[in-house]
Amino acid sequence: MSDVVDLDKALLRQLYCRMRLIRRFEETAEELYKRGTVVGLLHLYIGEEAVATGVCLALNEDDYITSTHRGHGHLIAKGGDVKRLLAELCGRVTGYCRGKGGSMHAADLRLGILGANGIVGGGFGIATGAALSAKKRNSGQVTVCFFGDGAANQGIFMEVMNMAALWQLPVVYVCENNHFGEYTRFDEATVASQPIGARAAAFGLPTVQVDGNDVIAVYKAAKEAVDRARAGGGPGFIEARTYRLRGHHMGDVGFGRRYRTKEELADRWRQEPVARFRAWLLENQVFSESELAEIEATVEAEMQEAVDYANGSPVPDLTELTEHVYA
Amino acid sequence: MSDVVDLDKALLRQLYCRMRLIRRFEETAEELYKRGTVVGLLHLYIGEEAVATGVCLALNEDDYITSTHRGHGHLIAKGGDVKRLLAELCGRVTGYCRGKGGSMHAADLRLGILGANGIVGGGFGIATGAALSAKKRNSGQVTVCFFGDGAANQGIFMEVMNMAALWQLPVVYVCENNHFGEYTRFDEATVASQPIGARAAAFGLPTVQVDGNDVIAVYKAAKEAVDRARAGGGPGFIEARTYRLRGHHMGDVGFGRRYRTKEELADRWRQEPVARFRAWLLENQVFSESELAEIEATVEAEMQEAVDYANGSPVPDLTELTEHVYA
Amino acid sequence: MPDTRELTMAEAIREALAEELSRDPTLFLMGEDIGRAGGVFNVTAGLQDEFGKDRVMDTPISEAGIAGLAVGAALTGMRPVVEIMFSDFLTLAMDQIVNQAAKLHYMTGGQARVPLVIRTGMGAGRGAAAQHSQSLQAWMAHIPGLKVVMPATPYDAKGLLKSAIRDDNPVIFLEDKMSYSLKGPVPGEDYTIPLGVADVKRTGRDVTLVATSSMVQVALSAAEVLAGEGVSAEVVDPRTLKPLDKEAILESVKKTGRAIVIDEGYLSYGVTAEIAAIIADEAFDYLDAPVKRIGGADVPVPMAPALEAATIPNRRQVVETARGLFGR
Amino acid sequence: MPDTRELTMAEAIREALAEELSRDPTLFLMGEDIGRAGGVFNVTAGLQDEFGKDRVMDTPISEAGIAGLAVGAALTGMRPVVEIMFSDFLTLAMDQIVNQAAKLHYMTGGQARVPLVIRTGMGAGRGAAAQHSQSLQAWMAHIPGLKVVMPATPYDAKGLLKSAIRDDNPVIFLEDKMSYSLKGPVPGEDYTIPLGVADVKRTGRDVTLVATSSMVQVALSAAEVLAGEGVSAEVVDPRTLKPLDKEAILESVKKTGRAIVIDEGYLSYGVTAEIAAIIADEAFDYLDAPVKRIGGADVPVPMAPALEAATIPNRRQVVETARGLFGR
Ligand SMILES: Cc1ncc(C[n+]2csc(CCOP(=O)(O)OP(=O)(O)O)c2C)c(N)n1
Ligand SMILES: Cc1ncc(C[n+]2csc(CCOP(=O)(O)OP(=O)(O)O)c2C)c(N)n1
Ligand SMILES: [Mg+2]
Ligand SMILES: [Mg+2]
Repeated sequence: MSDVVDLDKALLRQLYCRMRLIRRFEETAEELYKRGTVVGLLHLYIGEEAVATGVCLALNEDDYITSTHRGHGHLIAKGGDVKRLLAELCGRVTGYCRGKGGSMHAADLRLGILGANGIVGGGFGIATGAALSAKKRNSGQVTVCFFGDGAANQGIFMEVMNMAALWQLPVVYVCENNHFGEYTRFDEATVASQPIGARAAAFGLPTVQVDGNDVIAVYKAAKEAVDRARAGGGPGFIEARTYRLRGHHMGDVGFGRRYRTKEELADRWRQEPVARFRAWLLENQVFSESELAEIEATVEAEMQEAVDYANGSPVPDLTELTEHVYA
Repeated sequence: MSDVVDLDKALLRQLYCRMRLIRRFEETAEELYKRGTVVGLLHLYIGEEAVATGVCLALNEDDYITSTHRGHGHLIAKGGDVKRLLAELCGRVTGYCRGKGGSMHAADLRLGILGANGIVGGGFGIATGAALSAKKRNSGQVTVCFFGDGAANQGIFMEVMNMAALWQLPVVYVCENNHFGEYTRFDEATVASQPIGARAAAFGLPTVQVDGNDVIAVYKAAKEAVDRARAGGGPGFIEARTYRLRGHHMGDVGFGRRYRTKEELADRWRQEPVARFRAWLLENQVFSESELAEIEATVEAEMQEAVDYANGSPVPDLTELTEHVYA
Repeated sequence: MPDTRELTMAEAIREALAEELSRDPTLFLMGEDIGRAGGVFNVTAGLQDEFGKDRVMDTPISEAGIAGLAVGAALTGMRPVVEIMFSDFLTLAMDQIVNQAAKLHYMTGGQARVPLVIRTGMGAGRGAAAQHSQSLQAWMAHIPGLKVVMPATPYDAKGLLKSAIRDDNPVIFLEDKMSYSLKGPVPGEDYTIPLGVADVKRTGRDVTLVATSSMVQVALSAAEVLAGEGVSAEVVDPRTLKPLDKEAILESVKKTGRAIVIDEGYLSYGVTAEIAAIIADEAFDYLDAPVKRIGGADVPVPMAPALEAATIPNRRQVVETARGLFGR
Repeated sequence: MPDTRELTMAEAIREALAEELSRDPTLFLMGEDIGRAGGVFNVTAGLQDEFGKDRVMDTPISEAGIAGLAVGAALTGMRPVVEIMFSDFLTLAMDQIVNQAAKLHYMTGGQARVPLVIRTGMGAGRGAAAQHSQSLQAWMAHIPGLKVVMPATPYDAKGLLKSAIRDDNPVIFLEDKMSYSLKGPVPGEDYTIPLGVADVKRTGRDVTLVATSSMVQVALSAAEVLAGEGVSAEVVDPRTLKPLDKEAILESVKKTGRAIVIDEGYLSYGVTAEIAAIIADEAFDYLDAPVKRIGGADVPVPMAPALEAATIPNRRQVVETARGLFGR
């Protein structure tokens, strides 16, 4: 990580706070899943926190994001409410989607969070359409489309980049290359002789590759792309290289022992972004140990509140079944 | 066009013969369409003959091609039978598809012509799958996938290039950039700041742009890509720049006056590939005027035979309706 | 001064689009060749000149992407009307339509709204063969969250399209390609026809012909023939498959005691099955004969004209089926 | 020595795949995570180790491309078996399946053959919400040129999959995700079950329960309850929706005079409609009561467990519907 501190302290605090909140949220969800409180499919974002956080803190509150099946981090980083998110994962009516969507469909339309998505690549069209909408309404809003390395192989990715470039839409495509699509390694499914960004460059998009475990680098890359898009400079592309430290989902036993070694995993843990940023904040004397502890205590309290909220919330009534089919 | 003659005479004769046959086929189909003998949707290849011809003559007889809605040229260039093709366009039972497919589905499986296609981009999957099959069977066959500039915006294009590159399949993607997708100009629908080949290069495919009205240039580019693919060098990409001299289809009145000027069209006629190649053959003393006239007479006779064949053929019996739904 | 002219179906649709474009600044159209060229069936002719390129957008050939962008735009304050040139090409956009557009309102617990219309040309009859002639309404009607509209007349087309546009849900609007030139009276003023209300296109006593889209004309002409034979046929046009006005259908069948359901989609597992099954169940005690179904032939649509014609339900089939119900 | 063991549905499918891979060198499997990982439901576990990476291929996440490649490979001498992980993702490959695979034989006048199997996981019950729980068999069965198979038991799964693989047409093979762990006797030797032949899973006199896939178990358990009430229910499993063995269904209904059709797909415009419409028409004179249908709820499948469960047809519904047919 950079050894100059050129971001202001409030921002740095927020970056750490959100990253930490995401980590703790995921750990909590994992715990509650094992107890049967969290239900459905659960894909954890542990190890990738710097990407969502760095990108979302470069956005305005009314900017849009589209998320993925691994979406808790995006929602939290964009300012979403962990209480309602956790309640959703538990299938409670107080959840973001009244318990009807679950983890893969959590959304907060008022915060511009257009939704997680169960379809790999499901966000491409929506994000680009939101950007088209913002441009038509002249609203100054930028949209960020988060997607995985696996999703980069869905054809619609190319279709929307062509349109985004043709119409110079304010959208930034952020590829979270966490080295896996489910149980398949990145380079077994995706041409790796060229960077994924080459696909975007083929449409004239400015592209950048960034260390996705370095929240400051991510933030800066995102800020540049977002500012350019907002200023009318058209779409951008960022590949954030990170690593998925948990299994693909909770059903992936042994944290992926079918497709990676313990050594690889241990090695990657040494580069994990939350501890790394914490160490950097200390080292560069941005915050003292006690200040960090204080932030962490706030996060803990917020998580505890979320757990209580979810636990205390009722499941949806059966009458909910046929509601919201049509608006 | 090149001013050295470095291809053998038999090949040059065949190139001219096929180009001329395609041109005359299309003119004849146009004529018969106006009389109501050719039915259905009719997309003419006039002006683009050099592409199909140059590419297909670089192929072996058992190599595969996939074609498009504008497919007569590909089928003829690959050695297809104009009698059965014309009969098909007329909806006769002696046609390639027993009259059930029409222009957009003409195929000759025995010649490796896997079919025209009514879906823009419909050939991408099939071509790449044929290449996968050839590789699995270790047959040494190469597949060429013809597609238009408009089709380059269908997402599946990118999906198959990723797989072709990943698995090093013997397939060559040939983009016929004829400057239009229906009534929309190339650069209104397709990012033009980068060549289409950049999309292929993003997957590591060797790419080349060639004058699609120069049959020799096309042949050489195709030969190189096909030979490389056959030798195990993986997929290739060629953009052949040409121009559609007729309307999008027969319903496009005034040869496209809604979207281009008379001047543009007249200018493009001056570069049309058949006359151009004829002039080159004369100029370089490959053939004399009388030799060319002789070739042309053969073509004329072949076309006349095709017209008689189609006219003399019956339409399918009503019992055909329910045949061939299942194999 | 209700100024009612004779318009073609294409003109009626264009008029609805133009009026709604004027009325609602959040509305825009997108599709392949719909702008400068005015669409392959001339339905949107002149609209780009009138409303500009931002309101009437030509797109690349990217059906999935187009539908996807429309979903995103609809989620964020716009009201897109997408044209998918031939309904066969819906297959390329199914994920966007079925997994995203149809489900987002529900999956987000009511937060998201997707006010989106997808207009698409359906049906055989133009010698365009198997990939340009399908009628996939059964698919669309199967999916909760979608509404499905099938206008049979210019009047219905204008009024239903306006309702579809003003609806807050994704609506699939299926236009029969052979009906674009069908003429009929259309009021010049603003009017809407609610989605979910069937229309009795001809009243009768002896047999109910439930017919969709262009099949309404087939049913009407069969009814004419049957009238000459002393059989009084009632023609009921559901107008929308979803919501389906089953009360109107049942009311008619309870009166006549006999029913034939006609739709151009493939017969098997098609639209006629749903309607026939509902009638056979809910009007069970009123039926004097089994409910009959006439659908498109269960074959990929062939190109050769005589074969193609044989795939489309026609008057003769309807008349003969009706005769069969009376044991003739 | 007919060595019949108890296998799970997943094991039976795996055994069919392994045996066919050994038998036919042109056969290969492709799909996302089916190789090293053995598939998300472990169905293909061990097959890549046994047959190698060329025969059992892991693919990128590109459903349209995968299906497209399979069509091309099938056209040129290979016999691909594709896995589309969840049937909801078929939506991404619809053009390839419906416009290409299903129609090529017909469109080319019989020249092209597409011997292709698409295996896909269907059904709700795993809390995976609206985009991972659909049962789109009605769509597939609507398309001429496709065959559609829905095994209900391990025995059927093995025999039907072998027939599907050996068939020269594209076959959609729908595997209920909740049934993968269902156990049943499966012979170790080679056997096939022809496509298009229904199976009477329980004989009875009073009412016919036509049930598909996992609904067969629901019907069987309802039949048990009904037996206790003195109602003898016959359970008919069509096993394939296309071809559909309507004779077997009609034969049963003509005997019992009453029918209930049960399928997990959305009720409206679903599979139950076709089967009910056929019965209501062709067994009209034998029916003592209207044909009833029980389908999946017409809503996107919700995540919350109690709501999700309420979308799936269950024993109680079947029993109550049957009671209703006897006026109880
Ligand atoms: C269209 C589609 N295909 C397949 C899946 C199954 N699936 C869920 S997540 C996943 C891997 C996605 O990989 P990537 O895009 O890299 O995201 P990551 O899980 O690594 O965050 C797959 C194949 C799906 N949900 N949607
Ligand atoms: C999936 C699909 N979308 C739209 C169409 C309608 N259509 C037929 S040809 C065509 C233009 C194709 O352009 P291009 O690929 O450049 O081929 P060209 O006609 O120029 O040879 C379009 C849009 C179609 N047939 N299929
Ligand atoms: Mg990944
Ligand atoms: Mg073109």
